[in-house]
Amino acid sequence: MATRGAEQGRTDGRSDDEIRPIRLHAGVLNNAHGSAYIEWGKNKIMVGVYGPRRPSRQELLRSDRALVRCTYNMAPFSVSDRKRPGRDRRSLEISKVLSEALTNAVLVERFPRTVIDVNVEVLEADAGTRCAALTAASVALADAGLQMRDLVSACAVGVVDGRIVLDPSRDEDNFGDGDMPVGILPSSGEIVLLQMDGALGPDQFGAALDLGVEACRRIHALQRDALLVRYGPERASRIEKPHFSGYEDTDNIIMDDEADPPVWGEEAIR
Amino acid sequence: MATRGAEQGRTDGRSDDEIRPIRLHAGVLNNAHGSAYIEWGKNKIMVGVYGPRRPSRQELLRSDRALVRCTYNMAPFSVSDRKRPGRDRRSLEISKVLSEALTNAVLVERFPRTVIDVNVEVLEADAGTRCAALTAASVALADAGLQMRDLVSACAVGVVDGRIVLDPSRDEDNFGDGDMPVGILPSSGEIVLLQMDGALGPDQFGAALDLGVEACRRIHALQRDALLVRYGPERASRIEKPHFSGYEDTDNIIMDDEADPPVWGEEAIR
Amino acid sequence: MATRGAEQGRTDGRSDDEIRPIRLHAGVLNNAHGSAYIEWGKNKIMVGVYGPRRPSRQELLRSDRALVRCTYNMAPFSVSDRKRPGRDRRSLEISKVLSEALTNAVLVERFPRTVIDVNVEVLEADAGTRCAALTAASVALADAGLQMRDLVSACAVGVVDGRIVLDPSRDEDNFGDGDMPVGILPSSGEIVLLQMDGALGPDQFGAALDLGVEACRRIHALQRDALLVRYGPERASRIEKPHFSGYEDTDNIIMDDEADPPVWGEEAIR
Amino acid sequence: MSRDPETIMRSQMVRDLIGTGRRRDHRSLGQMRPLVVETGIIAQADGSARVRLGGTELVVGVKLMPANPYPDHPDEGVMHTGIRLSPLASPSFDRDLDVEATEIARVVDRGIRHSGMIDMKRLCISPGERVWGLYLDIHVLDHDGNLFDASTLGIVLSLRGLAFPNSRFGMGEDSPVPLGEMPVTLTFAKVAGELILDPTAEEEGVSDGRITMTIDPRGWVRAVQLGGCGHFTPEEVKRAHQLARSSAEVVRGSLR
Amino acid sequence: MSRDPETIMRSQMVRDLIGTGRRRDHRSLGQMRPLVVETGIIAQADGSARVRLGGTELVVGVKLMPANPYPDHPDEGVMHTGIRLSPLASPSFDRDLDVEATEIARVVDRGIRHSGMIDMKRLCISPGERVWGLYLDIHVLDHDGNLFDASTLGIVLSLRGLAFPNSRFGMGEDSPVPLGEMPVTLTFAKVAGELILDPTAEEEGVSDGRITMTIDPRGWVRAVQLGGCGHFTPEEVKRAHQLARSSAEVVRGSLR
Amino acid sequence: MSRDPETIMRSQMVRDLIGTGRRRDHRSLGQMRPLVVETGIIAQADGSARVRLGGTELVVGVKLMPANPYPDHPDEGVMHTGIRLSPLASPSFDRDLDVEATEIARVVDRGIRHSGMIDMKRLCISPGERVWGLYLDIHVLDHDGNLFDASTLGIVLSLRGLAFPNSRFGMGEDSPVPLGEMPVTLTFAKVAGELILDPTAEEEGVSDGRITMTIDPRGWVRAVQLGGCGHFTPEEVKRAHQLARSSAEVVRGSLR
Repeated sequence: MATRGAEQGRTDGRSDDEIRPIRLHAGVLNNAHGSAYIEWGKNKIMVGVYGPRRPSRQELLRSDRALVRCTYNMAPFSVSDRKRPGRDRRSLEISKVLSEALTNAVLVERFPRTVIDVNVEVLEADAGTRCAALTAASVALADAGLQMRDLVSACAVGVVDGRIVLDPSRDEDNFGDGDMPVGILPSSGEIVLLQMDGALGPDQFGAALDLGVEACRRIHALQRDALLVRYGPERASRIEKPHFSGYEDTDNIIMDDEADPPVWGEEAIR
Repeated sequence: MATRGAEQGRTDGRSDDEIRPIRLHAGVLNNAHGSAYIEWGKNKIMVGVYGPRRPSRQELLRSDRALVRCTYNMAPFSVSDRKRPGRDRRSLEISKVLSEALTNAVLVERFPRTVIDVNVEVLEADAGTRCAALTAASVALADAGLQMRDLVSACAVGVVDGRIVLDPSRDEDNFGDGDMPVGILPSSGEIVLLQMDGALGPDQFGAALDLGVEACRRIHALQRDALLVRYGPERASRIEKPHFSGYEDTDNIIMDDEADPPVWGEEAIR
Repeated sequence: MATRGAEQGRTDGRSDDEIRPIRLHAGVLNNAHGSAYIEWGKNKIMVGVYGPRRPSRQELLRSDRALVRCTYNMAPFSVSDRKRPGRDRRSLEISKVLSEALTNAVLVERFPRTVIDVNVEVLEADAGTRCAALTAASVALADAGLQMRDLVSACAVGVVDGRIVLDPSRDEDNFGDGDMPVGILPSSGEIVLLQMDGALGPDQFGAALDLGVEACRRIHALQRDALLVRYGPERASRIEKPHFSGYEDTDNIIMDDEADPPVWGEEAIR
Repeated sequence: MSRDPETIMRSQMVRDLIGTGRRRDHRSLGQMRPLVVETGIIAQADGSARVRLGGTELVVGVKLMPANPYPDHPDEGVMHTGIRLSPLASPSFDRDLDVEATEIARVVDRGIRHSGMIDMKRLCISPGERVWGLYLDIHVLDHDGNLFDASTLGIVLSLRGLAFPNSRFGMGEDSPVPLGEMPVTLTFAKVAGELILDPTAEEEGVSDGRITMTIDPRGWVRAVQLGGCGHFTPEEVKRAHQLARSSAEVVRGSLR
Repeated sequence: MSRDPETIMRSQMVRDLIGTGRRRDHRSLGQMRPLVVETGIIAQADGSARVRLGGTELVVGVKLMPANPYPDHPDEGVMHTGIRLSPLASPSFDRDLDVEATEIARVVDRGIRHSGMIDMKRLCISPGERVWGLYLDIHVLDHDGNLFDASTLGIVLSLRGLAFPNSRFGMGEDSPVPLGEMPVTLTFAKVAGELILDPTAEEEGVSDGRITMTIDPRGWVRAVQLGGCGHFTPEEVKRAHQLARSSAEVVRGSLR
Repeated sequence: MSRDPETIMRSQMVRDLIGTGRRRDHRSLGQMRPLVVETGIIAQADGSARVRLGGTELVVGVKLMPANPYPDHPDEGVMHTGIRLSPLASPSFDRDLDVEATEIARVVDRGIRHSGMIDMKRLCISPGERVWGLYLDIHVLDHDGNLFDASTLGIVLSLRGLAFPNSRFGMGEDSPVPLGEMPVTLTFAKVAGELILDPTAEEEGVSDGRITMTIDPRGWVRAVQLGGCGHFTPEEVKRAHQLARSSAEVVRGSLR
């Protein structure tokens, strides 16, 4: 893949096939059976998995497999204008395509008559949330100890000024000519998430697809690393709560438990 | 019944006891267990019946009979100003009175603990939709092969400039002095749908009722014809999809399967 | 408790520790298993109790006790601007705290796997509705014959111009500095309803609490009286329907059954 | 929704009794239950009434507030009729009642609206810009049948003496709302082939249908609604019409 | 959601047949079903069409009404695509279908929107103040698979000859809405390793995924959606793309 | 909602331990859990904070946007507090939580509102026409009890350094929002007759009630809420008040 790079003007100086910085952590929540936190560019997304378990509404169940039920939700403060809480048509659709993509990754036939809930909370959105969510969600499923066929790795491809670029930023997404999120099962190379809108020329489509698939393989390496940190030879002995990145240069951690925890109220009360 | 007719000014030139043109077809949908399509004036209404069947919400069931559950719905484009999708108070009430009227026609005690769904979709509305819907619905129930006590035949009576007229049009309904939909079981002559608003003088009420009942008998003949076309000696061997009437003189059928069906993509693909 | 009284300006001339006039009647509805009607100042509130009974949604049930489910609802005409019908956040919260307070009063462990519905209808609101509702609700529960640990008696304390006053009126509530509803189990003196917003100085809090608890004991006497009227030696032999107070001096009862009931339509019809 | 033997037996008894011209509460078939009415009970409403019709009890509150007119009726006020079938009013109200409530509110609304008791054009403040919104809210407290008739009565009595609350909205002094004559709603149930006036909840439960008519002072029919899976011969409908007219006269006379 | 033996056997039969290049309705794998189209059927809509694609039948109605622009696009019209999966269209529509309906409406909407068939700036009446709202409503009457392709066809045909209804809103004479070339949507199901065009409901039920592509007249891809727990190799996706391009040409030619 | 023997035994153990003055996490009864706070984490919010209080974790985001004032308070800004009990935060959040969420949001809102930390009149842009809307949204990520205290902390820390985003709305330069002193919320559970500060979810589960107090810097009580089917003697309430006052001072000191 030839890269044309910053001189031709990606707004954030990346080369055309460069992915934004990604931080990915597995096992970050106490209560969820499995969890992952991802920062991808300025996206900040938390995923928590519960299941397999019995839902309250029995009619949802499948006798031959588990139902993977993903709920994608954006925090009201995650976007420029405050988003009204509650589900909307966009999050309904994203929830559906994420549920379907993840169903391919889990050995759902091992857990008939159950539901596996994958809760995605977008705390900050900066283009590419569905790919970031899918990437984190399959790590969270693995963290939950579910038997899986594979992970799902995802990355979007965009069209900006007629050029195919990887992982478009918010500006590129808003003013670009197209956006194509791609998600694959890395071991088989099969595509399980594919959406697109905009305009892709007859010759561009295949090239864009190939670029997306290749990027997914890079994402897969990050997922493996995150799971290795948690489950590898030097595995984390407990839930790690990674710090969130602040958006200014100053240190955003104003009180930490690395320091001696202040024992508030102790003497005052006893 | 004396008719005073067009010279006294029904807007569409009908005589006072004249019903608008009606087309009624039974068995017009593939999936529904029974179906009917009616064009009554400019009303275009499709009815599909499913049942008897078990609903998902068991608490609705009656141990001694089937529940006839009619859902009356108007398409957003069926009226002059776009109607917001979803149920409103008017359609709730119409659904209720249609359900009750049809319960009289079906041998509901033969199907305890089941539900019979009668779905009414108004594609275009032009006054008198509930009578048209009820007329088509009982044909759809018969088309579903349900054991029935009788059909339900319906027609509205209106008051315009103090005169009692049959089957008021949209203009007559909007600017008239009253509207009284009447629905009967034709064999017993019993009334199972009766609503009215406006103003009917003490002497007019009985006359209007008699006119409505008489009109219902005319409607009944059309229902019988529609069922004969479908189930009579020369019965239609398969679902017939009647053409919809266009609203302009030009032919509105721009592609038909009477012609050789174009086999698209065939050679291109294989 | 020192009272400073009207010369210091309660808008309705009460002394600081004076409660508004209260009328409380038990057994006022025919259908409800237990009921009470309270007029407290201009508040007019009806409470009806059903249960213990099985709800349609089984998942709500507790295996070890009854669920006390209070529903607080305001009539659209109960407040100055018409209130849109339906539940809102305020009524949800009040329903919750009333449910919790009443759970303490009923011997809920005697009725496992059931629900006790306490329906509160505020017909006119004039500050202090939750205390009035709670006071009436425990009388309605007793009227339903439910085994109870105790009643719940409630009264609010307010802060007006820095003074602690009992049972603030609507004006005092709107323009005052604080409002603290208090509800107790009179026999044990334990507090089961306590909310507060506004500003209470470090020394005022305890004094306000004491005043509230003392007022609750006065309310308790009224509750006992209401139950005695209904169940005492001269017990009412049937449901009594007390008249509602009108808001003008004129007699608001325009037709009464004390008089010979007019037998309408009788001769006209038969 | 299954029916135990006791319920079935009692239903049969009610039907048999009516077949002989009698009712469990000793009324004759065409007799209404005792009525108690109180008005002016809600200070924050512009009009209010409490109606007790036998064991049925409801409160009506009326509010007037400035509102926007409908584009197709720029010079007319807007009117909304709502009803709350409060769960305290009946053990059977422990479920979704949207459909039942909607039917009652709409039938009562049509009777009031078409009777001409209120001239909607008199509710216009400034054509195309501002009109009065008239909100009629019915609150059912005890349900023992025939909510239609009690609701219309409650609304009509709440409207009596209604004034435009101009002062509350900084629009000058309050002024009376001109009212036409009152409509009366009469409901009959068909039981054992008989028409019975003002049915109780028990009678409604065993009936073969219900017919409701709203009659104006000139004896004109203003609204009709057949319900409850009812089937009536044309003669029965006409008879109900005659009975409704004469009963309406009596009710109207009693309340004057 | 449990599956009886008969259903399982029939599913296997459908799969086996397709594995040998045949389909139960005797189509070849790349063949669309017969199409019947009627337009101008709803007088009160500004555009309308009825599409029958084999056993799938739907009606589309289009309305134009003045609306407020979005603050971030003050000089563009607004467009809304809705779909009703009417319960009469399938026994499986007896439940909450929000998610399914939303996906179809959004995918179809994206294809129309990005194809440039409608220049949203031409729907502007007065920048920042008033624009045309274009409402595309799909009403499904019989569901036998592939609602995506039938919906796009229905919308495109409803838009043909669309005029701004200026006269209805007192804004002068009606004038034609300028339209670009029509997009075509093509859906493939993957069954037994084969891509089949225009799947029936039965074929969708046994498929290992679905891929939908909207193609503009220049052959550009305007929208893609993979669904139905689908898994496709990149080669399969590219093959679908090629098949979609050529099929779109044929469809476009047939309808001209 | 049935309880298995193990749960019952564990509940008894927690209670017994507290009866002897100890807690399962080795805290003393009046000790809060370790606190970790990060701020400025959401670039698109005007203020934000992440609070971890032991095993409880939440994020707060604050937005300022122009809004319409309420008619009865034309010269005051509007404030809305919302909370999402995300299903990822607890296995028990797999159901309708409207009531729980509403109570927390309203109690926290009252504490902030009545503490005077924000002078709503300073949020007025143009009296009667335009004011600032202040949206406080709490997003719970891990639930291990005491959401009240963590929520107030998260809001207060998000508000620190808040500026009117005038530039974003074309209203000149950004300017700081004047803030009063911060309130602190303290929650006690009653277990085995003891008041314990900052209860965990497990402790809340075995408690005989909960009392929450918001205290301002002068030591004044600004909001109180008793909950969880609680029953407290007046002496217990007063003792909670004293403990809350002294604990609030310590918390306030730690965060300065």
